[in-house]
This record gives sequence, structure tokens and C-alpha cells, in this order.
Amino acid sequence: MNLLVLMIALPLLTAFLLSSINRISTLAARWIGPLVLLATAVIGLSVWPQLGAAPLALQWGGFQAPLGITLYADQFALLFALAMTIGTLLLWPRSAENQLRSSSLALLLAGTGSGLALSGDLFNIYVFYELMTVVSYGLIAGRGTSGSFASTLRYLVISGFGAALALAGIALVYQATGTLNLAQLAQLAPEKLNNLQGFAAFVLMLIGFGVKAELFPVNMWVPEVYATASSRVSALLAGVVSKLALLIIMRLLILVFHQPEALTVLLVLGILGVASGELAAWRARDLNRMLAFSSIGQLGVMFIALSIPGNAGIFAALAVMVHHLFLKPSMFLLAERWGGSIEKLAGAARTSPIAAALFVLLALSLIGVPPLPGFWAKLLVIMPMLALDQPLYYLAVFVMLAAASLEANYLFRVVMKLYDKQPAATSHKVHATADLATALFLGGGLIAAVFMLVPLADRLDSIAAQATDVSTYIQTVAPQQLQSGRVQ
Amino acid sequence: MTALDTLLLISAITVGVALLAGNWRVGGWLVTILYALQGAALLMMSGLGYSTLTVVQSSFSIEVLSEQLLWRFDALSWFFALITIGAGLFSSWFASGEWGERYRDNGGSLRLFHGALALNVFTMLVLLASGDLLTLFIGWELVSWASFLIMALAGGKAFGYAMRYISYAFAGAMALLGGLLLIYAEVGSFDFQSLKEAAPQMQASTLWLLVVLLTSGFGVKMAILPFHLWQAKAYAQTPGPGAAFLGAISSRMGLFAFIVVVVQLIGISRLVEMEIPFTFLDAQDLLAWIAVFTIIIPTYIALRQHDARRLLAWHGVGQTGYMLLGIVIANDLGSAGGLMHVFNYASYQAMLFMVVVAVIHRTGTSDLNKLGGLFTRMPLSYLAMLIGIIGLAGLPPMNGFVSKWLIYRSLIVDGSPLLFLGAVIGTLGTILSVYKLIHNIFLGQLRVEHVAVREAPLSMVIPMMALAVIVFVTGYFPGLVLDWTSAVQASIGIPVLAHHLGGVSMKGGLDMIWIVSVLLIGFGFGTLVFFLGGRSRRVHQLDNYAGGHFLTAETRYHYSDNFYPGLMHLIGPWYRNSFEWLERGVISAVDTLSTAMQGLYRNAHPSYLLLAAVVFALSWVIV
Amino acid sequence: MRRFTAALFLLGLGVMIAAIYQHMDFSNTAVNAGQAINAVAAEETGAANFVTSVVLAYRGIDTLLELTILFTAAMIGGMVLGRRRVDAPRDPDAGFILRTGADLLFPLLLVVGLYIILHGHLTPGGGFQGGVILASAFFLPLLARPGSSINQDVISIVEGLAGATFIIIGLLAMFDGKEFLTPLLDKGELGALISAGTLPILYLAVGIKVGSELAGLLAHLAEAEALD
Amino acid sequence: MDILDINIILYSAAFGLMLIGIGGIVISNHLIRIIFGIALLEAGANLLLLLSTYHEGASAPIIVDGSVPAMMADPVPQALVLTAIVIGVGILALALSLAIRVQRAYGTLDMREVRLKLEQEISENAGIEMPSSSHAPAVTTANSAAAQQESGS
Amino acid sequence: MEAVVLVVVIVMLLSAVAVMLFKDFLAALAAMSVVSLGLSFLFVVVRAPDVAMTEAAIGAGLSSLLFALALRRLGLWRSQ
Repeated sequence: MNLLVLMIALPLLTAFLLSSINRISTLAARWIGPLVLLATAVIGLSVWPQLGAAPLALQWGGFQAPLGITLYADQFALLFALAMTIGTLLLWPRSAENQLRSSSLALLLAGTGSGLALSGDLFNIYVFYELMTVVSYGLIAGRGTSGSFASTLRYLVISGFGAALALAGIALVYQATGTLNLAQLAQLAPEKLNNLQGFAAFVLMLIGFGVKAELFPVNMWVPEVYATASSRVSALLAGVVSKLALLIIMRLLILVFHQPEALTVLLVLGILGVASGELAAWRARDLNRMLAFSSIGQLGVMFIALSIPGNAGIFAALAVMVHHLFLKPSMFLLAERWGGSIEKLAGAARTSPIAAALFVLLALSLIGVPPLPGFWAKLLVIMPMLALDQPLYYLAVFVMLAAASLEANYLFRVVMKLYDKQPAATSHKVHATADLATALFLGGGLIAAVFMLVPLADRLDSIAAQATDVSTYIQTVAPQQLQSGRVQ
Repeated sequence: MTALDTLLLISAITVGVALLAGNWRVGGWLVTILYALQGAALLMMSGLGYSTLTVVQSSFSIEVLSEQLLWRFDALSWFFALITIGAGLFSSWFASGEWGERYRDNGGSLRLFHGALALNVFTMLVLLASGDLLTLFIGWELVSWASFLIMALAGGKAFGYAMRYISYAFAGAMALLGGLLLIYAEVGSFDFQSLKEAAPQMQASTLWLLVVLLTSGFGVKMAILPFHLWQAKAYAQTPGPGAAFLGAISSRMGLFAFIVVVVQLIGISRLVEMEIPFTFLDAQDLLAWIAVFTIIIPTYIALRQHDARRLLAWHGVGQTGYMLLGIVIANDLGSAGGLMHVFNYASYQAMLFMVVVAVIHRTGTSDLNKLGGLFTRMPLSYLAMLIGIIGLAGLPPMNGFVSKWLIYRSLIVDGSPLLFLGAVIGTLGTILSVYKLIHNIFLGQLRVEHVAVREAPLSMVIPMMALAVIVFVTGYFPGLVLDWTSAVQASIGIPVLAHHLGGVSMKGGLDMIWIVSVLLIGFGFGTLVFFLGGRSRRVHQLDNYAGGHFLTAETRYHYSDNFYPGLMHLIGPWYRNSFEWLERGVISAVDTLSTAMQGLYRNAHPSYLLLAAVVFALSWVIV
Repeated sequence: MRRFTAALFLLGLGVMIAAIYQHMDFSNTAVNAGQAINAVAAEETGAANFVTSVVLAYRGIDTLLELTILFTAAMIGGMVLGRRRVDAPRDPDAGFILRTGADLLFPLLLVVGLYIILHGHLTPGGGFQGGVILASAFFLPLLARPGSSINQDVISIVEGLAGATFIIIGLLAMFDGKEFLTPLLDKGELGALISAGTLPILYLAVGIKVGSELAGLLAHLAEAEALD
Repeated sequence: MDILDINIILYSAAFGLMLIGIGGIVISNHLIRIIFGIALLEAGANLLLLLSTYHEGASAPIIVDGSVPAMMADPVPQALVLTAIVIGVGILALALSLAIRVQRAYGTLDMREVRLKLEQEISENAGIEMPSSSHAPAVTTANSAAAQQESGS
Repeated sequence: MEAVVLVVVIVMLLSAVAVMLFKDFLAALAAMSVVSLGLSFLFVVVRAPDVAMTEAAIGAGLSSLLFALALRRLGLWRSQ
């Protein structure tokens, strides 16, 4: 028995009961959500140190792995589970009329996200992923405008398509191995999945789980959704949820799919993502869509990082992910009041100097100006790629560097507008205190990271090492050996 | 705590003080004093400038990615730091007096101005102190963004130019990053020493890639062709003394990094080995020709400018070519000339900008077509400009002559008559355009609206005069600077120039003491004749006649617009703005691509993408 | 052009699938987790229907999540479609026969639904199938009498409580010192109605939850005429 | 391979459904048809999942009257498909409700028109004119603005 | 047995194509139900009675009902 389960169960329970609680006390219904998330965050944090020494495997329902469903907690998974919980807490949706529904959705998102990160079973991951998708539909459509409905529908079509493909991928995996437990798959994969069928399964799952991770061909929803959803929701989706989808792909890559072709696919799609996203952002004329396109580019960088074989790739991807985890939500929070045409932002720095300064900081870190964390993350990605000495990786480096120059250009176009001496005709909205405080908190995290670079890198390195340690994974879960219909 | 620590600490404190106290009346002076203190700290390390010390370490270092990042000064850093701090000192001094008050009254933030200036100095010192490739890049980026800050201060139009600068600079920085990381991939370390050891074994193809990447990276900051477009306008729009500072030293950082990585670590001898196929050129020749075109084209662009600041800024681009040329030639004469030119150029360029800013301060314009005849109103400024343009044109007795002489001489010794010819054509253009500058501002007809103009305030005149003294003294005794350049040559491993206080000791050498003394005697004699023999009558400046008719002050007889019509008739068709076209071409190409991508995300039917995906997947299935 | 692209695309897809097809091994041996479950499920859960064992015990968390998906979908459906306005025009009445039929069918469907749910651990069927029948039982009167409507508030509370029951049963196991969602209570005799511990209770919760959610969704869709 | 091999037939059904579904999603423009396509794709995937451990001659995984059959079908994929079907219906309902709303707002279910209207709405809310699909050069970018002001000479 | 399965599969696939091709949405919906029922039959063939029941109840029944209600609301109930 371990309390870690509560990180998933408690938010779900609260979400179920929220409408009953609302009957009893509106005040309680308003506050119980954040309180529960706080409690789960505390649970997660209390488990954190003990996972450093050895990861933890739990069995839902107490059935022996591979029969039951495994919950595998290492620091890698817990990091993102905590990011999801705390991120939801920070970005708690605040809408006046739909408070009850959006609270339930936020709770569900937090619980699901944690579960997704911690899950150790392929189909379970799929179900968590689907639930998270449905919850995001709710959050996006919660804005209530016709645009948000239409973009949700477009998102749903792409997602539904991807999910079905992922399901087919799972079918192929199960057909080849007869198990869904990731640890056992890791045992069987070299023998049974190192073929065309395994590769096909990988591509199908990549498309399926790539929808949320803004993978290139299935990310057409991104600009519309981030432009129509409320900024807090965009912040959650772009900042945290996309990372969870990426985490699944990382897990699959580490444990199950070892084909070199898989890495090439990731690399090519990553390059295309970076190129298309950053190029499209160059001409974006409203802040929300500019951030959306740039988020596609950033996720592309993560895919490129993932395509680096070995520990270095996971480490690099992790660094970029954590950096983005802080940065993107903060930017979207600033876009909350600055959404709309960039032209109209002229002179906004006068009315909100702190927000403008924060935007500059974030922009600098995003494009990778030393000594800000973004630079080091980028360095970690590029360095191992050059060492590989392969043409495609050189191309990736070139695209990344060129994309950074584009990024510098378009982001500083915004900065220039902010500090323009002739203010726009319309008056600027000032950020809500809560938004600005959250954004500042995240931005402060970035600055703090500058001073803790070395310990931070060491920590991330050890997390990456733990994540890539396949044999520990297998030993911790210790699935029974299966033989011809009988358990040994 | 080493001397370098002290220097960097004082510099950091300067930034803080400038940001805190910049708006006070005494703030500027306080900052100026701090610059002087930085200079003192630099002098504590003066052993570097005279080859008695080889390196000064900073006790501060951090470990990142299992790389020990460290900072240290050697003779090269010291030499550039001297110029940097000097430029900072004089600019800040200039800004502290009346100029600053006017700036503040016009709504500018002095706090930001001083802060940005101090930040520039600080970041440059950090860059100069870099002890490995990674710190070099960090310093590089810091310098880029600090200059961006000071360029953007003026707002309005300056934003556009600063934006253009940062687009160029960041793209350059990315090329540089690519180059540095490529080195890391090849060498396995960011250490200077390991690169130096590995460079001789590198493959020619890798080396070519490296040289292209690094030269483009450094070249953007130096504004060599074809990356020169950003510089002049951005510098011209920088507020007053900021322009003087940037013009004097900022783009020299590119040269510094170029010297460190390409000359010192990779080595010019490696460049000579890299031949360009199907031609008789090698990489060194290529760089030299780039340098020559960087001299010629911007100088002739400067000739057509009618804004004094822009004219000077375009010269800044051109003069970079001389420095690069000298350093690429890399014999004892050439490198000494190139390095000395950095010092010389900084001294007179800062001064010239200050004069122009002083003129703007008094008259409100820097448009060469709206000025004239200020000689009687601002005599000291006139003197400063005269000294400055003599230096800029490279004529004796000023210091510019010495460095240009060294560079010409090195080209002759090196046996490159065509390069020499190019350099001379450039000098010709320089002389023509600086004459335009001084003529249109100080000579000719005084405008009615400028009759009441007075000499610039002391806070401006004193730094100008001080710089003028430096220009003259280092021209008289070039050995003062040659001592430092020799130390630099020794530290970067180039043959050391044999020199003495008056100049170069070699056959057919140069002795400025002798030349200048002769000139001074001749000049003194002429003065004597003028004052003793002449019987001139003083007339009022506006007392002019033409063809027997009195010319009223309103009559425009001053010949300023459409300068050099004959020459322009001859060379006018050569001005084609090809590089502007190129730049616009690149931008519209990116624009088109961007539109296409947006269209992809907005309109494209998923089938096209899936088709691509399937074809992509099929290639695996079949292969 | 579009037709051509589409044809090309489908052709490519077909070739790809054919290639995968070629590589697939259909004669798979019985080495899989399912067979292992078949071997031990009867002892471990006490349910005769092994699918039920898997759905509720071995993969109970999947089922919980699936319920949550339905819950969320119903909630979002309600949010998207909104409430019917009071003064909105109504469909004409369905007429006597359908009304009477619906009245007669209602108890029948209710009984059948509950039967299928409660026998889920013994025979094919269970919470999902029974839940659908329950939903149709509650939805039919709505079709027959367009004037009436289902109380969405009650539905949301019922489905919430049903889901909560599922989780609370899971949490009870934790108080017992076992893992979350471990089946409790006596396993009973294999094949008997009262057997398999908490599984029938869980299935009942599932059935009620599925029924109420689907009924809510259907009602929303049927009523969606007059929103705004 | 024997064309009448039951494995081949069943797999063909699964892949065929998926292929038709994907084709429908990709080729159709009408939203309802796209939703149909997703449903077909899901059905195909479900069948594929269920087939993954299919054996001829196995019996259903239910113990009737206490007798354990020699070979039972794998219950795991069955449970998975059960889950997947229910998930599918939830998402289907959601898609249909959204479709109703979208049609009410935009008056159309043609994806191309919906995209266009959506784009218009976003642009309007942002306060920018709708970006035209013609490749007009952007005159607002700072660089070209700088380039256009007095070109250097 | 194989022959029956083959026929069902062919009918099912043809209906699936018909779903995509029928102009009339009502007919398409009917074809969709046919697909579901065929699928349900195949589930029985592969010894999955639970799934078959679910597919019949949810795929053929409930989904069709949902589609029908939605089509009515969308005004696509009658052929255009």
C-alpha cells in the first residue's frame, strides 16, 4: 500500500462528488478542489526523496504484474505528475458561470495527468490519455464561444483519428508479445518487436500520442485551439499536457522500441515541426497564435532531442522539457490580457512594466541567450548531435539554429511593440494580479535556475539516468515469466 | 582577489551605480569616476601590455557540463580593454554635463543611458576576459544584447534599426554557436589549448565549415561584407555619446574574437593551406579580399551620406576593413598595423562623433545640407574635427597615418599589389568624404539661424580635446602604442614588430618623431609668415560678395548639396544597393515560406500531410 | 487533383498495411498474460466470467477511468448543448400507442437491465450492457412524452455518487492494508449469484453510472433544440 | 496463404474497416461523415485488438457449470475492447454535441467552411484583418520596415 | 463456417464503403448499423460474447440513436 495512488484517486473522487458537495455548500465546492490538489502535491513531494534511491512499482488491485496493472514511480514520472498537479493548482481555471464544471475538469486533469505519468501498462496509458484528451476538450470548449466549439471539434477529429491509430498500435504490440505490461514488454521487445511489425506499432502509437505532443503532421489543431481557448487552458495544454504526451513517447522509446528507424522518424518529424512552427510564427500577427506556433517549434526541438540515441538524448529532452514547463505557461499567462493583435500592444510596457520586463526575460530564455536556462538546454541538445556526425543531425542543428534566429526576430518584434514610445489608440488592459503573480513565480524559477545550474543539471542527469535504466525497471516491476498459458 | 577580479567587480559596481544614481545631477560624474577607477584597475595589470606578465586569472570560475569555465586576461584582452574603458570614460564624461541634462529634459532616461553604457563596458570586459570557447560565446551574446539595449534607447526609428541589428547579430551568434559546438564535437573540449593542438590535424572540409561559420559569426559584429547593412544606421541612431562609444569599440569585439579563434588558435598558416578549388586563391586571400571590399564599398556609401552621424558610422564599417586586412596578412607589420588601427580608430572616431554630437547639441541638426560656417562659432570643436579627420584619412602627423602606413607596407612586403590598390582606393574615398564632413559643417557659409551659436560646453570640449591630444601624441610617438601591440603579437604567436618610440625600426622604416618634427617646423614657419607677413583685414563672416554684389545671409551660395557632382556622375551608376536588395530578397523569401506554413496549418487538407507521411513510411517498407 | 491525392494516399496506405500483413505472425503461441489470467482468475476473484474479472479486478483502474471518460463526456455534452429554455417550442406528442408502449416497457427494461448487471460476473453482459438498457429505459418515456424531461441535477448527483462508490470501495481496500481497488469480501462459490466479493457491487455502480450518464447524454441531445 | 483461412478473413475485415475509416476521414469534407469515419476506424482497431490473440477452437472465457474448457479465449483483449467501445461512444456523443453547436454558430458542417469561419472569428477577435491566402509580402515586419526607410544612400 | 464469416465480412466492408458514399445520411446511418451488427457477429465468432453484446447494445443501438438524434437536430434527417 502506498499513498501515491491517492495522487490519482483523490482528484477523481472529488470530481465525482463535486456536484453533490455543491448541493451542501457552495463555498466548500469552491475550495475543496485546490485543497485536494494541494494535499496530493504534498503526498507526491513526500514520496520524492525515497524514489531517488530506488523506483517504486505498485500493483493496482494487488494482482501480480503482468496480470494486473502496474503503477511505476520513478523520479522521472513523479516529476511530471507533480508538474501536472502543481501546474493545475497554479493555473486553476477561473470562470464565473461554469465554476463547478471547470473545477471538476481541472481536478480530473490533475488526477489523469499524474496517472498518465505514473502508469506502467500500455493500455492503461491509452485510457489515461483518452481521458486527458476528453478533459481538454471540456477545458477548451469551456470558453463557450463558437470559435472554441469549432476548434474543439477540429481537435477532436484529429485526436480521435490518432487515438484509434494508437489503439491499432497497441493491438499490434499485444499480438506480437501477449502482454501490455511495460516491464515485460521491455523484456520481450528485443526478441519480438525488433521487426517491421514493431516499427509499425511504434509509428501508429507515435501518431496517436503525438497529437497532444504537437508532433508535426498531427498538430494542425494547435494554433486554433490556443487562439480560442482561455489563456490559462492554453498554458496548461502547451505547458504541461504536451509534456506528458511526450513522456509517454519517451517511455516507449526507452523500454520497448529500439529500432534505429524509430529515431530517424522522430528526427525528421522534429525537424519538420521546428521548421514549420517557427516559420509560421514569423508572420503571426496576434500573440496567441505566435505563441502557439512557437510552441510547435519548441516541441519539435524536444522530438529532435529524443531522437538522439542513448542517455544524452533523454537528458537533453528532459532539460528542454523542464525549461519549457516553466516558460510557456508563463508566456500564455501574459498573453491573457495581451491577446489579440500585436500592433495594439504598442506602448503596453508603460501600463504594465513588470509584465513587459518578464516577457523580455522569457523571450530571452526561449531563444537561448546565455546564461539563461534556455541556452543550456539548447546546448545539451546540440552537442551530442554534432558528436554523432551524421548528415541528418547536422541538418537538425542547422534548422534549430536558424529557427532560433527567426525566434529572436519575431519575439523581439513583440518586445519592440511593448516598449514603443507611441502608445496605441486603445488603452491596455492590466494583468490580473493572480495571473501576473503566477507568471512571475514561474519566471523567477527560471532566474533561480541560472544560479543553481550545476546542481540542477546533476539532478536532471540522475533523473534521466534513472529513466533510461531498463534493467532496474524490469527488476522493480518483476513481472512473472509467462509460458504457454501457465504461470511458472 | 586578483587584479582581474577587481576590474570586473568595479565594472559591475559601475553598472549598479549607473542604474541607481544615473538620474541625479552628480550621477554621471560618479559613473565617470568609476570608469577612471576601472582604468586604474586595468593599469594594475599593465604588465600585460609590456610583456612582463603573460596572463592574469580571475578567481571566479564555474563548472558547467563538466567543463571548467574560466575567465582571464592576456595581452590581447588588456589592449582591447584599455580601449573599451577609455571609450567608456570619455563617453560618460561627455554625457555627464550639459548633454545629459538636455537628454533628460527631452524625456530620455539618463539612468537607462548610463546603465546601458556601463553594461556595455562590463559585458565587453567579460567577453575580453573569456578563457575558453564557451565563455567566449557567453560574453559574445551578452555584448550583443547590451549593444542592442543602448541602440534601442532612442525609440521610434531606432527600434527598427536595433531590431535589424539584433536579427543580424543573433543569426551571427547562432552561426558562431554552431561553429563552436562543431569545434567541441571535433576536439572534445572548449579549452583554447586543445583547439590549438587539434587545429593542425583537422580535415580541410571541417576547417572550411568552421572558418565559414566563425567568420560569419564574428563578421556580423564586425560588419564586414556582406553583413554590413545593420551597422551604420543603428549606430547613427544611438543617443549622442553612446554612438561615440559604439563607433569606437563595439564592433571591434568581433575583431577580438576573430583574432582569438581564427588567428591565435586555428592559425593563419592553416588558412593559407586551404585552397579554393579551381582558383589560385586560398582562404587567407578570400578573407583579405573581403576586407578590401569592406573598405571600399562602405567608404563610398559614406561619401553619399548627408547626415554627419551616418557618414561617420559608414566610415566605421569601412575602417574595420583595414584592421581585418592587416590582421589577416598576419606578418609583423600587418598585424601591428591592424591592432594599432583599432586603437587609433577608436580615438578619433570617438572624438569625431563627439564633435558631431556637440554640433547637434548647439544647432539641433546633423544634416550636412543645413550646416556650414561654424568654424568661427565653435573653434575648438573645429580643431578637434580637423585633427580627427586627418587621423581618419590617414595623413601625417596623426596616429591614423602610422597604422595605415604599416598596413600598406605589409601589403607591399607580402607582395599583394591588388590588395594594396584596393586599400588606396578606399583611402581616397575616405579623404573625399571627410573633407565633405568638415567643409559642410565648419567651413563655407554660416546659416542665419546659427549666428548665435556658441562653442560647446566645457563638459564636451574637454573630452574632445583630451582625445585630440591622444590622437596627436600617439601619432608623434607611435612607439607608445606599438609597445602594446608587440605584447599582443607576442601573446598570440605572430612575429613581433621591431619598433622604437618613433616608429618602426627596419630598412625603409618609419620615424614619426622625425617626420612630425619636420612638419611642425614647416607649419610653424608658415604660421610665422602668415602672422608677420600678411596684411589681412578682419571682416565679418557674413560680409560676402559675388561678382560685386553683396550676398545677404539668406542667399544660398554655399556649395553643400550634391557634393562632388563630377565624381558622382562618374561613379554614380555603381551604386546599386545590391546588398539591400539581397537582404530584402532574404526577408521576402522567409515571408513567403512563412505564409506557406501558415497556410499549411490553416487550410491544408490533412490528406496532403498524411500522403507525405505514408510515402515517408513506404520508403522504409520498401527499402 | 484532390481525387488523385486521395487515391494515391489510399493506395500507399494499402501497400503499407499489406507490407505489415506480410510480416505478421498469425500462428501466435499462447504465451500471453490473458492465458495466465485464465489459469488463476477463478481462484483469485471468484467470478465465473473471466472478462468480468479482468474488467473489474485485474484492470479495474481502466474501468474506473472509462467511467470517468463517460462522466466527463456527459458533463461536457451538457455544457456544450446547454439547458432547454422553458418557453421553447416542444415536439408534438407521440401519441397513445407509443406512450403506452413506453409505459409498459419501462419496468421490463429496468428489470432486464438490472438482471444483466447483476449477472455480469457469471454470464456474458454486465455493467456496460445493462447500463445501456437502463439508459434506454429512462430515455424511452422522454421520446414518448416530449413535454417531460429528465432532471439533469439528479442525474449528475447519481452518476457522481456511483463513481464515488467505485473509488470508495477501492479506497476501503487501502484501509485494509491492501492495494487500491483490491477486491474485498468473501469470494463465495464459483457460479453462484452471491459470489466474487465486491465485483457485483462494482458492476452495479458501473451500471448505474453508465445508465445515468448515457440517459443524460441522450436527453441532452434530444432536448438540444432550443438552446440560447 | 489460403484465402479462406479464417485468420486472413478476419484480419482483412479489421484492416479493411480501418482503411475505409481513414479514407473517409481524409477525403470527406462533411463533418458527420468524418465522424462516421472515426467510428469505422475505431471499429476496425477494436477488431484488430480482439484478433490479436484469437485462436480457432477456443471457447469463451466463461466457466459454465464449473467445467473448465481446455482452451479459453484470451479475456484481456475482450476487456480492452469493452473499454474502448465505451470510450468511443462517449467521444462520439461529444463530437455530435459539438457538431450541433458548430452548425448553429456557423450554419455549416463543411470542414472547409468551418475552418474559414473559424479563422475569420479568430482574426476578428484579435483585431487583425483576415490573413489573405495570397502571398503578399508582410510590410509590417520591423526588418523590411527598416529596409524601406532610406535605403542606405 | 469460413464461408459464412467471409460473406459477413464482405457485407460489412461494402456497408462501410456505403457509409462513406451514400449521399443520404439516414441511409449512411443504416449502413453504419449494418457494420456494427456485422462486427458484433464477428465478435461472437472470435468467442467474445461480452464484447458482442456490448457492440450490439452500444455500437448498433446507442450510437445509432445518438446519430439519429443528432441528425434530427442538424436537419439532416431527410435526404437532401
